[in-house]
Amino acid sequence: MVNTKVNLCGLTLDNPVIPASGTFGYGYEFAELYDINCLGTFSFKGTTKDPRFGNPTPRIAECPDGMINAVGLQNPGVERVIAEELPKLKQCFHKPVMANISGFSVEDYVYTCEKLDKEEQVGWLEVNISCPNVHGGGMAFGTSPDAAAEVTRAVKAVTTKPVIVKLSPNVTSITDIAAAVESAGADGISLINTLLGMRIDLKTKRPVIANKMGGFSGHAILPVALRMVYQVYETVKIPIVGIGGVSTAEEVIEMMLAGATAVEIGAANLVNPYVCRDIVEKLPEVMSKYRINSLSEIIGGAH
Amino acid sequence: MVNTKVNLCGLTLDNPVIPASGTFGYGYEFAELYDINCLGTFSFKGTTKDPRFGNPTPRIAECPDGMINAVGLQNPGVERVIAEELPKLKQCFHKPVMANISGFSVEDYVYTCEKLDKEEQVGWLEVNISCPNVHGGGMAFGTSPDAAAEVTRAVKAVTTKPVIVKLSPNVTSITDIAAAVESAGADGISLINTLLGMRIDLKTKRPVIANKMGGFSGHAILPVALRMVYQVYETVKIPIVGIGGVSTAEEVIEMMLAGATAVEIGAANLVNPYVCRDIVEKLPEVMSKYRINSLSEIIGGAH
Amino acid sequence: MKQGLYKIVSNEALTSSVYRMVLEGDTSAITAPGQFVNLKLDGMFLRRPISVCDYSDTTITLIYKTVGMGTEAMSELPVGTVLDVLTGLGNGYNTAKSGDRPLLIGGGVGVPPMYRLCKELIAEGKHPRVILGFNTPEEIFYYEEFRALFAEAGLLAEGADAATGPVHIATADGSVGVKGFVTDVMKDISDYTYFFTCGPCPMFKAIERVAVTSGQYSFEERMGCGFGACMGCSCKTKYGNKRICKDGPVLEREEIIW
Amino acid sequence: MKQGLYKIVSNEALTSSVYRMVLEGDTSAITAPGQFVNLKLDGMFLRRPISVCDYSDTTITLIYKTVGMGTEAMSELPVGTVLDVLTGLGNGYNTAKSGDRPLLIGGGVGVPPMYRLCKELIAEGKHPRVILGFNTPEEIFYYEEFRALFAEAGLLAEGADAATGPVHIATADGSVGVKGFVTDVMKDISDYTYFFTCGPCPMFKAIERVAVTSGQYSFEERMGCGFGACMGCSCKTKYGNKRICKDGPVLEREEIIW
Repeated sequence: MVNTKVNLCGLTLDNPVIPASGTFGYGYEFAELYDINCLGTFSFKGTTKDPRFGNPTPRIAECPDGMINAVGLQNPGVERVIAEELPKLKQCFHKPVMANISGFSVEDYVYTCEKLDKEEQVGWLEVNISCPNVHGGGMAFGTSPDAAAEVTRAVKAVTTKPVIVKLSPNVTSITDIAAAVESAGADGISLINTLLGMRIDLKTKRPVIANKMGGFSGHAILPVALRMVYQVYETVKIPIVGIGGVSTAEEVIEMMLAGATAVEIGAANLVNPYVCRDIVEKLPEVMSKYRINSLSEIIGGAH
Repeated sequence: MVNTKVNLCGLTLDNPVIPASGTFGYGYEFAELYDINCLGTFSFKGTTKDPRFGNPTPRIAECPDGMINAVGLQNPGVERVIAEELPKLKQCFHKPVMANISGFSVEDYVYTCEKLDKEEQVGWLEVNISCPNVHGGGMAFGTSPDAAAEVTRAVKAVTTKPVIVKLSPNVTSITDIAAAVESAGADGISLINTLLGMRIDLKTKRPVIANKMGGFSGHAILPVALRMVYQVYETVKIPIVGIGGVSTAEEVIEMMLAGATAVEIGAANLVNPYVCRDIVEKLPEVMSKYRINSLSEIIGGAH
Repeated sequence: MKQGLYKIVSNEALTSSVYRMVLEGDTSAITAPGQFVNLKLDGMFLRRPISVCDYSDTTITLIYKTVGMGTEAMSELPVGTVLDVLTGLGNGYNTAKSGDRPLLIGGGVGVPPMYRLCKELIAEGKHPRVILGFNTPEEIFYYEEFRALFAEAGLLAEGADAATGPVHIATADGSVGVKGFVTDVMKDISDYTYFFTCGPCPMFKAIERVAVTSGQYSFEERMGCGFGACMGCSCKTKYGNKRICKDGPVLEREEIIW
Repeated sequence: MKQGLYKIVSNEALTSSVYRMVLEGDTSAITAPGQFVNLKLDGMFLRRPISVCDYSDTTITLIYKTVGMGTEAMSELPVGTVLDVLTGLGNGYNTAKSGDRPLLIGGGVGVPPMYRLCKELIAEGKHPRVILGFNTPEEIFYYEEFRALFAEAGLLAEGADAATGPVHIATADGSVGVKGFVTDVMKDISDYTYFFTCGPCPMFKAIERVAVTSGQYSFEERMGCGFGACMGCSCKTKYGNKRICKDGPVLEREEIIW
């Protein structure tokens, strides 16, 4: 009998499989398809202080083995998330959930994190300093070690739950950013957010995406994600949540060997809505094939 | 009758299709397969001052819609390239060729560029400041605007042919680097070199590549390349050679709409050795489909 | 919504760029006309959403136009190919509001969902009329199939043609049916009780200017997932933000912000 | 080298993890035993290099072991599938140096190229002997096929078996043929004039310790292109840097740096 449990910042996950923010809503659409309590946890749709419609459409573009999105943090704002979405979430998911937070200023992050920190079901705060799809914020915090540290410190000062900082891959040195957020008190790091990408329509001769550029995700970005998780694992001592291009149980294990304690699945949910359930079910078989008894023992095993 | 000619730094190319350095040797292996004079030009294997064997094997890993290589600039050194390889190249290719140069110090670049600049068949010097596979040099020059400018200035001081600086995508701001090399006198910019990537073997639980990480290329990286070409086009006035994930005539046009004057084809040559010939043959048909009379008129058309 | 495997039992050209594909498999998730399916195709990352033209207990009929990489690949799939398909996506048309004499307006590749809708309205004992708009006579498809729906119900008068209806055609050059756009036909029909439409955005805007009743529009947008997860296809409405894939693709005239 | 389309005419398991695929198509680019082909498979970026076991004017026989994503996908391809294949890759074995009594040593998945080599050496009037090494009896394949080559040439003595040769087998547990490794058979054969081998690296190193003649080794390496363009599979030799895919896969004993 293999053991799929892992410990993420003090909370035990039944398995390391976590649908990524923005690809799983607040869980209830997927709960119509399968019992989402089979998941380790999930990270719900990115929440901001104020309601946001997001960017104009088209927001989506096809890519080789991937996709670009430029949703732009559409969400009803933290008050309505707490009042309307979390009660619905609680109906279908009975484990601690990961709250994903974005902002446009340090004060935004502080405001939203402080509110969500008080919600009983929230197990972790995933602080997204890496959204490439909003102007005047988001990714800007994730591309400067100082700004990343400042957000981390400010959020830590007003919260009690573990804070996981989600990093942007669009940087020269991912390890500088990782070291900065660790020093500032982060309890964990999740990476990678999307790569900044673009497609152009040959018929209109204009960018496919209304916002011109967007976040490139999907199977294609797996090698970049693995590399960055591997590098960050050698730099920090706090746990890492690996994200980027994972769509199979084998790739979950590959990400853990690179250094991830848990693994988020993003774009793959949009193509196969059952993919996370399928991975959870497949993990024991793949573990046996590669002679792995306990997933927690292979974290960083490739180093 | 459509017109596929473009002007790259003062030299006319019959078409914008250029096999990228490191995927086409010195041309003669491919000349056994088809008449390589159908190409706009090609960029020959990266040349260094001294001979190099490169990295230990395995040097290659499969990725979703792409590959990782960590060859590490294997080449016989500039003296033997000039004495042995260029005479063979001249037998099968009768147009100006692009010389690709790497180095580990500014002096290295200067030495090698000065030698190759004197070779009659060399039409352009493509100065690679972005190789991710060698320690103590290579990419380091491509991740700092000052270092990139310094190499550019030094090379320009000793050469007469157009200098095209090849940039790394593994940076926070590609436009800062591009602006720096333009200010330092570069005649053109080529981008992107490979993304730094990694794969891990589940059987051995170790990195697939002996050098651990390597350069990630292939179809998968197209959206990142398009985005960076688009950004750099808005920043500089010198011509851009677009590189990254291109494998069809449609994608050549997409890259040109993003801002490229010419387009290099890299990893696709390794999968389909005839791909560049196929693209050259297909271009007129695809141009007609999208109502393009002259390729030179669509450069940057998506802006 | 259900995910399942579906076998292509036919896949044939109706015009030079419009194809009809019939899939065999479970159709129990389909609950309304105007819904769509989302097909996984080899070599493409995102699924491709295609509106349902008609369905039976065991088959789904899709009519699609080759407009890009995905639909071009679809058109080349041989009979027997098995596809991974999500079915029963979107809200579809609500026929309860139609009244006795609804108008169905399909433009080009917006024609297919009108077929199932027309079939259901006739089955409900209503008296729909149909306007099909095409750019050129070469692009016309499914005119006879629509007429057959009426004929089977005894609703097709002798001598009825594309000008007199109940299946009207508008072509830009007037070579078939009424010369002009679907709205040129609409203007001559005064007694419709409601309308349903699917087609390109300029047609919608023209309809909006001349329509005299309430109605339902079916919208297209580039989608990520097709089932409400990614917020890729959101739009603002008077009733709040909606996802075209999940809360649409059909919106009511009253809520739409043009 | 030639690029072409090849149809799978058979694809069957020889053991639980070793398969034989026969491709139909142009074989004119193949010039020597020990060369390989490079197959493009759906869903994989890089081609997969597979050594040629045998070929005729119109068919190529490949024997491969399922060791990863590519070979696993290959094993599931149905007959009739058409593959894009580069043929005639690599230098192959040079039989000119073999002398009259060459020794052919194949270990596991290194056995297949020995088959064509054996056939050609017999056709050249030479008297080869073959040693096939396997871990377990369940892994044995092509023993009878090798014996048939000798029998057709009248070179198989009555009562010849896996211990007496000319087709020897070594198994680790001794349940078939000689107990031990290929080198345990080699030690009992003193009069060979040359050797050719293909197999895993530990076997090569063992052969290197006991071999008493010159010989040729065929190497494996992860390849990018398979035709000499990318320098992905370079190795150092006493004669300079070589590309396993183009200057190899066969290297001579004298040049190898262990």
